Amino acid sequence: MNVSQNYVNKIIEKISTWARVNSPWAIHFNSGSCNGCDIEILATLTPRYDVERFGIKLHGSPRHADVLICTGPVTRQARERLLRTYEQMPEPKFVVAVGSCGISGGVFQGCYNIVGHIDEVLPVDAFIPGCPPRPEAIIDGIVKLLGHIQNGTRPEIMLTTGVQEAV
Amino acid sequence: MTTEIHLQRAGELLAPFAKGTNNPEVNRLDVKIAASDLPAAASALTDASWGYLAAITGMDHGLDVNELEALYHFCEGAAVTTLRVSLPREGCPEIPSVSAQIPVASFFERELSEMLGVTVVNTPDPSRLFLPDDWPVDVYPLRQDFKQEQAASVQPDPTPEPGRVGNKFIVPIGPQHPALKEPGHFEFTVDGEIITGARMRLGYVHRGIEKATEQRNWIQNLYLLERICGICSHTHTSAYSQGVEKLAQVEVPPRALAIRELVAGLERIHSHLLWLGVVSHEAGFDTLFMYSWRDRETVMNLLEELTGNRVNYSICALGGVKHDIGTEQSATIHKALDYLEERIRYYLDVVTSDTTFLQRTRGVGTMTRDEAIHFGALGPTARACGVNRDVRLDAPYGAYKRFPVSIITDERGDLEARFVVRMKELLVSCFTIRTIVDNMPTGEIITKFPRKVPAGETVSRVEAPRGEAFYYIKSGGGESPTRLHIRTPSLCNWTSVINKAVGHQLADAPMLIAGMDPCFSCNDRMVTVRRQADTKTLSWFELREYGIKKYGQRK
Amino acid sequence: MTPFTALLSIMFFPAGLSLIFSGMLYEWVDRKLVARFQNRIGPRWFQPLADTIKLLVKEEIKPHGLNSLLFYGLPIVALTGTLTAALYSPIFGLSPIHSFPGDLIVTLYLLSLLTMSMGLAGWNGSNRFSLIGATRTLTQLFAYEAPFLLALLGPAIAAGSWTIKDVSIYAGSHWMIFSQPVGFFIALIGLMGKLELPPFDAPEAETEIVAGALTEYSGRGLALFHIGKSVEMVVAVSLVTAFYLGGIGNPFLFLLKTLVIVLLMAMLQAMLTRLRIDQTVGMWWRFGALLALMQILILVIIKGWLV
Amino acid sequence: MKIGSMFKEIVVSFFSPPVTENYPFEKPKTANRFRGKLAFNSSKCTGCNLCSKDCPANAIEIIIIDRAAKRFVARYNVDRCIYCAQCIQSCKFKCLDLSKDDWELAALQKGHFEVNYGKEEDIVTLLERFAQPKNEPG
Repeated sequence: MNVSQNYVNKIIEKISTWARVNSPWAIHFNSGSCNGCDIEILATLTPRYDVERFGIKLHGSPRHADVLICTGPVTRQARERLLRTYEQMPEPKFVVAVGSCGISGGVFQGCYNIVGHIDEVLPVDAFIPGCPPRPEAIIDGIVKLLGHIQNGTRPEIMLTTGVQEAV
Repeated sequence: MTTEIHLQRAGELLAPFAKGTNNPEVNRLDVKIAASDLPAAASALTDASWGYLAAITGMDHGLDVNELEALYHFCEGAAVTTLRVSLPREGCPEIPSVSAQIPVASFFERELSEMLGVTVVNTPDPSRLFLPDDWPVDVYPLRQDFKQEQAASVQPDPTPEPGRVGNKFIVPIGPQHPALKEPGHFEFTVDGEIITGARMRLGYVHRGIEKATEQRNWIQNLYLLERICGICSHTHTSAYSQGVEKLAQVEVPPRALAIRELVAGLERIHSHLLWLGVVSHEAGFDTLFMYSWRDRETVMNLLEELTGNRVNYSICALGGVKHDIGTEQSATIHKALDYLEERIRYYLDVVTSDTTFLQRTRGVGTMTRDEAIHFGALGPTARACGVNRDVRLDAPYGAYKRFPVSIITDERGDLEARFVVRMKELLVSCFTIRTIVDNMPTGEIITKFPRKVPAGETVSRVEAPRGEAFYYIKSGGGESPTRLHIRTPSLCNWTSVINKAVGHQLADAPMLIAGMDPCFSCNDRMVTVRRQADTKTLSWFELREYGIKKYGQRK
Repeated sequence: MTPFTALLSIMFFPAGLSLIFSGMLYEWVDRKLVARFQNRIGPRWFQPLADTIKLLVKEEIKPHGLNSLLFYGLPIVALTGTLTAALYSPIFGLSPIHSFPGDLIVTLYLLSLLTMSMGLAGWNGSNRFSLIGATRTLTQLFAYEAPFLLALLGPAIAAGSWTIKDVSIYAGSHWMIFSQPVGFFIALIGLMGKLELPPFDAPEAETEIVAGALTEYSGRGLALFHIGKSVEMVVAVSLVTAFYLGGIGNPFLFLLKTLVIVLLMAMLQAMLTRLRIDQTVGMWWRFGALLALMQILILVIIKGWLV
Repeated sequence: MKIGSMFKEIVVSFFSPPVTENYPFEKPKTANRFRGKLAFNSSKCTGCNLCSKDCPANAIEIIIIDRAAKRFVARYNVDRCIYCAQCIQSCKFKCLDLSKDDWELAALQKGHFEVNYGKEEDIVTLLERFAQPKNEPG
């Protein structure tokens, strides 16, 4: 019985990974960035770069999003909100840190009000250095992340069985 | 009304309170006054409608001198009058509030009190402006004896979950919100759809740049200040380098000044087109957002061609400019400007004739000229209400004397007028860039700049796309500044937006906020989630650990 | 209609799966056209399919403080409402599977069941954005429902019967768009109000109230609402086409006519700014309802005169 | 007051080809002043470290293995660098340059961002030095 059972699982696995790779809905969180990277992220939606051809759509609510695009050297005030936004996102979620100050604090290293870099607060999947990275570099980062999900090098998240019954 | 007459008139107005006056620079007048008669001096200036309060700079002169100093800068045209109030450093220094006469001062006072520990007596809102909630109470970052370890995070009093106050409803528009491309916090108390009260909290983008400038040398500060705001980065570098060059008495070649003005014009085009797109996205007119950002790419290509980067161009260097803009680039500039001018005229027509768009902008957030002056609005937001204040004309700096700019004002004062003012400003910028490129002064583009800047202090004012950016730079003669105070234009426009939001629909709130083109803002909106993994129930704290732990060991 | 073929037609052909896939097709055409109007490439053909599957396999978080029966039940009610409405409407240009006298009113009621369940879904939670989204959804429902119903009543009166099948057969011979142009115009605008497309998308204004009533939904609930919306688009568009653009006939021509309507809607979407909720309601009651009533009046007079 | 003032514009753009660049499949041409990843030429270097003194994000550090034999290794972290080209301006010997085509720097682990420029054997000696107990300041 389990032979056919995990055969069916394999097909479901294939289809769900295909769907995840082809429709990564994104949400953007600015945790203290100078908004140079944010305008480049917004620029990727506009006609010249148009990421909708990859299925990437910017969503307002973390509930609808799979990819958290985060910019800025997490300031102490934004740290709590960044964590909350991350927690609100449903399972298989990914984080992309855009911009040098998101990855290493960039030019703000040593300022008193910043935590430093995003992967100290959240587990980050893709890093896109640049100050700010070009829109094409951001698309290149997301394409690498999608390739990473496609061949599933990242151990599949233990999708909690059944529906989450919150207390 | 030249600067001398302004300064002389200010001297007369402040004569009864003055403890000592001096003129550090040709256009500046310093007046030492006692703390007690500060409100009287401030109202003397405002009643005679002498200029506006540009900024309040707090300074700590150090343990040995045991003196704090608060500088109230008033600007009228090119003249800058500074009221200097010195306070004891120990005990708890007090200063009376001036926000009764000048509403915008309440922001500056909040910054002064949380950064330097000066308690401002009867200020309307003593709560924190920039520092995070978990900042210990009696630690003041801009004092000279501030150590980073003192600022360990303290458990903040739990922020009340904004919900229902009486029968009113609080709608938080939060740090993560599609309307704000930056983290900003607004709490609108809503009665049905009508806004009855508004409160805001900044601080999510506060990185502590003013303190960081004191640990970096003059050259490194250039790049730190450029990243205060990604859209008007050139404003900050040109204001900073202009001030430092004034301190070091270095003569910048005219060609470099002309190139700086040219790049400032290009930055204004890119910033206003970006703003046009963001506001129309918030109004729900996505096509205009897509078109304006598509045409903005022409300016971005031009900026990349001339300076080497689309955003944060770093073309300003101390003593001049890094890249030369010569005749071979002028052809590409002219071609790009032809296309841009035609598109800007088209947007000016769309913004003033599309019925559904006008229903969202005409008559929304209308502000009269006196309200704008009273609330201290700056830049295009103020010029849309008829206030003709523009630093490029009042106090022409750099090459603006040689290539002047004409001022655009509008009488209506509503959101539509702000669109019209910004679009016409772009046409003026295009014209100025063409004149600069056509008769670009000759000469080299950079001069030698000493690594140590002689002691002194100066004020540098520049017209950013959003309004006047005010810099106060003080050098102790070393390799890095002793005090650098920056007042960005958006800080002044908040008061007018918050007071104007009352009475409007909730749907207009994002439009009003974006209407003044905020440079930084934020809030929290999340509902707490307790998730039950298979068997055990996770508490809130465990949930966070569970999340990080599960993904943590993946790497 | 043996029970087996009835089951087959419900599960696969005219209703059920083929309907959901055609809903995805219409949604893709709509997004692609809007993108092309904005001078960009737009999504690939399988985008709605990928979105729906991804949402189905995503984890669904139920926030604290909600009535869980409503939270899980409402998306199912919404989808079943629209699917049953599809049974009585002329999808793919074929005559409706079932019809009984007066099924026009029932279909329109079933179609607005989705909007009502979305309003209730938004109401059932402590999230402020979904509460405001819910109030806006319901206020807009009362605004466009009357004119849209009157606009569809016009052809029904002209055809002299309340069942969709007879009206579509009658419409097959005379094109109502020429005899009642005002009715067609109001039906088109009402369609956009019902589907909450941009000029009327105040209930889910992304930049004001994040995602309106659906802010708290993720995973399966969101997928069901998503499919419900696209199926509602198919049903409503085929209704309007059957009534105004020459009724049912060969499916290919019918598909072309529905795509013309989707093109018109996409053009309006790309051209207009989102109206505030009070402006939409004001516009609907002042212009929409009056024009539709006038149209009905003229029709009744002519009908009375002719007969 | 026109109902659809952008009507002509959207119809024109409906029939004209979209302006979208086909990015991941064709790489765009960047301006020749564009500032991408750093390139270091150790032969001209004298180890004066003026570049790392002026770098606003301390992203570059010149490690001197043997000053006389001109054996230098530049340790450059891509994630800290803000691509401002101040190091190029401060360097009197023109041994640093920002490449104009190398800007696709995204990576999935942070390890990729630590780059050592210099001759092969210098880097080897450098890594050995690090292998010993960490005496040198980080």
